[in-house]
Amino acid sequence: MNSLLIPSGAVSASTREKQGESMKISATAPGEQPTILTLSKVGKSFGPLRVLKGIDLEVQRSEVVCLIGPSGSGKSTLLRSMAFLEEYDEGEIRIEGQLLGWQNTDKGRRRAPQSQINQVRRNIGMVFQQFNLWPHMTAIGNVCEALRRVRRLSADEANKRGMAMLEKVGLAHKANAYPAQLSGGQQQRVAIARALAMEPHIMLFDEPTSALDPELVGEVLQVMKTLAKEGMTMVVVTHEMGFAAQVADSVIFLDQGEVVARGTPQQIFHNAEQPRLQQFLQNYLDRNAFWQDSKPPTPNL
Amino acid sequence: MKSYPMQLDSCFGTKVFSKTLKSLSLAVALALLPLAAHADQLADVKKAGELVVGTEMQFAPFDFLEAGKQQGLNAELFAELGKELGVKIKFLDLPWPSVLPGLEAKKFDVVAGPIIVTKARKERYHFVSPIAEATVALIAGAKDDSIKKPEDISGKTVGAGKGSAQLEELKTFAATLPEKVTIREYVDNNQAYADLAAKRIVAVANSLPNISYVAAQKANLYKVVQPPFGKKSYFAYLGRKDADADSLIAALDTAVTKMHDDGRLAALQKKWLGAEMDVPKGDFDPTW
Amino acid sequence: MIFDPKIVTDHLGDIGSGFLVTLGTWSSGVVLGIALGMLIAVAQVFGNNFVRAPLRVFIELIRSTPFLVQLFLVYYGGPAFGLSLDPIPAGILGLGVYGSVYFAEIFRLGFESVARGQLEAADCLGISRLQCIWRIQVPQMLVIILPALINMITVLCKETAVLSIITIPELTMVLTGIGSETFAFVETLLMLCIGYLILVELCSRLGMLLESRVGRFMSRQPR
Amino acid sequence: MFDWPLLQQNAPLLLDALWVTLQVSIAALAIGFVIGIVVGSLRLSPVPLLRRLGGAYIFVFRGIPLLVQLLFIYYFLPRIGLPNVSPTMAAIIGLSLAAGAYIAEIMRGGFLAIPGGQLEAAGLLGLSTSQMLLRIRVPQAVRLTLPALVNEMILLIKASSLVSVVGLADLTRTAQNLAASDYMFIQDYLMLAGFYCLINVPLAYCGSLLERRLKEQTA
Repeated sequence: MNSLLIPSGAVSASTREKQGESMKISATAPGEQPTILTLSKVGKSFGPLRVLKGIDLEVQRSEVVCLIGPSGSGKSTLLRSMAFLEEYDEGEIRIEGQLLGWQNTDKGRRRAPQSQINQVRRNIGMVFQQFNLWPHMTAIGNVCEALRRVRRLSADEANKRGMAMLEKVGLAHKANAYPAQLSGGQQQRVAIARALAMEPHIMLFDEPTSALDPELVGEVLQVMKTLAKEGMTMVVVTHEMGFAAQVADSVIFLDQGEVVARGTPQQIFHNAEQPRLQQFLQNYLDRNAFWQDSKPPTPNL
Repeated sequence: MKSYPMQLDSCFGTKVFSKTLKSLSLAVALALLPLAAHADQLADVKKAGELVVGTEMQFAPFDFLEAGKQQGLNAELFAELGKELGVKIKFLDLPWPSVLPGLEAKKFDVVAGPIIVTKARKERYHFVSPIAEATVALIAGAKDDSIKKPEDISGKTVGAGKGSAQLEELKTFAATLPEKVTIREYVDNNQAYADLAAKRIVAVANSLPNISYVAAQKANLYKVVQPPFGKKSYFAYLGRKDADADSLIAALDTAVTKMHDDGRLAALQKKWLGAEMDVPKGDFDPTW
Repeated sequence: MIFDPKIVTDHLGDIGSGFLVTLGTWSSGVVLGIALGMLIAVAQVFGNNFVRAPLRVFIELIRSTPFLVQLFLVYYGGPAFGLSLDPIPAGILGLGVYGSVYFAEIFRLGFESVARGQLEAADCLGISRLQCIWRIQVPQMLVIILPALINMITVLCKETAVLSIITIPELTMVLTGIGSETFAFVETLLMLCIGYLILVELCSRLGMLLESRVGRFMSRQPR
Repeated sequence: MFDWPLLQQNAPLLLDALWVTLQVSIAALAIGFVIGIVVGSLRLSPVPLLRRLGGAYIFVFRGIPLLVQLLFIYYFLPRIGLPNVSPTMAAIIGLSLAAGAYIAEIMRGGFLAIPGGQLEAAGLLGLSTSQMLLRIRVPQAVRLTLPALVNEMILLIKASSLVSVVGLADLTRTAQNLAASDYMFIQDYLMLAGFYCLINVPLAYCGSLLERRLKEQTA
């Protein structure tokens, strides 16, 4: 539990920014748009309930954005909309300029053909709260499946790349294990490897550590941190405020389907102005404060 | 699904299997024990005031339903027999393959049917005097000109009732023909007639009274192929062949002979079978 | 009356061929039923309402009427509608169609039992619907539905006894035939019991073997 | 090809026969349910011998075709000195014994779906085994398995089409008899199918309704 609390300015996002600065610049190839993901006025209703109320958001290449907020705030729905797992019904989501999920016709807009959705989605990798590994395939089988069936790589090639991805998340030695034989943390790392294998330009994480036992959270966050350092563009829905504080370039606080606050971790966690955000952070602190009288343990990240 | 899985029974191992076999063979062993009780069946029937008759209601013109009521020769003939014996008659309708086992299991006193008297059957059951001729003939499609005499079925497909004497007769006849006859066995004759109408088979073998009735009812569909190919044979009612049954069969025999003599039998034959029939009185030797 | 083994030995050829006919119609009916059932289930789970509604009606009609009645209508009623089949093809068709609606229900529940998230993951990776059904859903649901599947297959085994009404010389037909020919009702009935128990037992054994094979990934122990 | 006057004449006869079919099916379901609970709990008993016993019961009554079971009960049990029962009784006994085997498997699934903690709690409160079975396990298992039991009823009604071999004039036998005398095979069999649907389609609808409700409650 090394990253639970919000450190008072110790390891800040700015430190990391400096570390990653050179990589980020190199990651943006000349001529590419710096903005990779654009949301404008995105809205979504489930029946009478309006869960997203016109969200605007831009994510730059190599940026790490964390979405925080109380449960039911719409943060997961927003993230799932970015992969078109939810059909948002207002506004637009564009990935590298391409409209996601819909096409505009004379008679208004209608769902784009699946091939077109897949075309836009190629650039997205998604990691789920429940891992969603396919239990009847081994770790390497999970990673290679889409490489073989979608990218049409040969068995050898797929295997080679799959092993490299497992290596990256530190699980090359578990390549032939079935999901049931892996811990939750290991399963989530395989799921990350599976998404990475398709070389996405942007990775979406939907509460990737919420389903894990506390002692397994660290290994997954570690992998995500490494990814961030390497310049991967990431949007993360999380309850791990420590992770958000250390890794995020910007933090967005959602409540009741609206963006209530956005800013650097410093601005959000230390200079919160909005009462709703203050309340949220206070609740979080109360829940996690086991050091009431003594000094908080020092994070060693 | 999850809450009520149709589980595979993992415990059905060989042990249970062999145990089951053991208990089954025990049941068989018990079944083989001779039944001790000796009684006089006629006295029993008279005491009960009721003669229970097993039959099949799909055997026109002997037994069939019309508007839900039993009709045919059997109903009227047994009504007379009941008068002679001074008992009421109760009919029990069963699919034909169940009728003889039912008689052996004492589910009823006699079998109506009637069924053809054969040597093998005479050894097993106690027959009452015959009541009609049963010589086997063919029924074919009314418009089928390729079947004009029995021998025309050579090389074709023909049907008959499963487990019937008529089927045996057909098999014997088919063996004498130059080309192989394919024989389909039907659980009841009516399905054979249906298949004949559907032209899957070219003819059905059954006793003359039965097919004459069918052809008369549905002249646009069926015709009787003359002459009958079978040897002369007779229909009769039957009972169990054990000591206690003797008295009942003897009483029925007397009653049938009486009806024979006073012309009641002939009248019934004329009414239901179209013509009077010359049948042997009392015991006789079947041709096969 | 005595259990006469001669009844069995005298008719060994007939009994054997009856056994084989039962086995043959049964297995063909099962294969046809599973194939049809899979098609129906896929159409039900993934199709639109124009496909689903008539399928629903078909399933209800087949499930609501005895196999005996269906078989009779197909075989004896078929020629009136221009469908004149020989007994064995008609029997296999009838058995397959009857089984298919039950198999379809089993498959439908199987499809529903695979967690939605796994399909979302496949969707995000660009795996097509057909690939998803074949590579991800079918192998997993097989494990879950196997007991129900085996159960239904054994039910079909017993339904083959009804095929005698369309003159197929299967085990029940042969043995009851021998019974009425020789009056050896006890022997033939016992043979029937044993014959079907052997077939059903064979089927459950095969099922257990399969279960231990396809279900390996569910185990927590590494191989 | 349809003969309406004949249809009007036959319909009331089939309706009467439907009643016979329903009577034996309902009686068999009730008796089979009791057998099912007993055998189903035997299958889950901690005593290996009892488990075996339950297993053997299911093996025999599920493995042998109903037709053969009915013949056995009607024709051979009397030979070994067991009472010579009427056709109706033979049909009910045969159907119940077979239904019992299927319901036992359904109930076993239902029993297994009840969380073990509940029984531990009941045990700590001092409930006896039989009290636990009747007051806690059966009511919950029935609720969980109600859709499957409705389904079993449909199967039973269909299976009862075989009871004519013991001399009972059920729906199927009556239709066959009618067809044998009026030669309108297709019409009579279509009517027969229609009468089965009359009962079974609403039953199936109830079943799926119950299934949906159960899914909502447990979800």
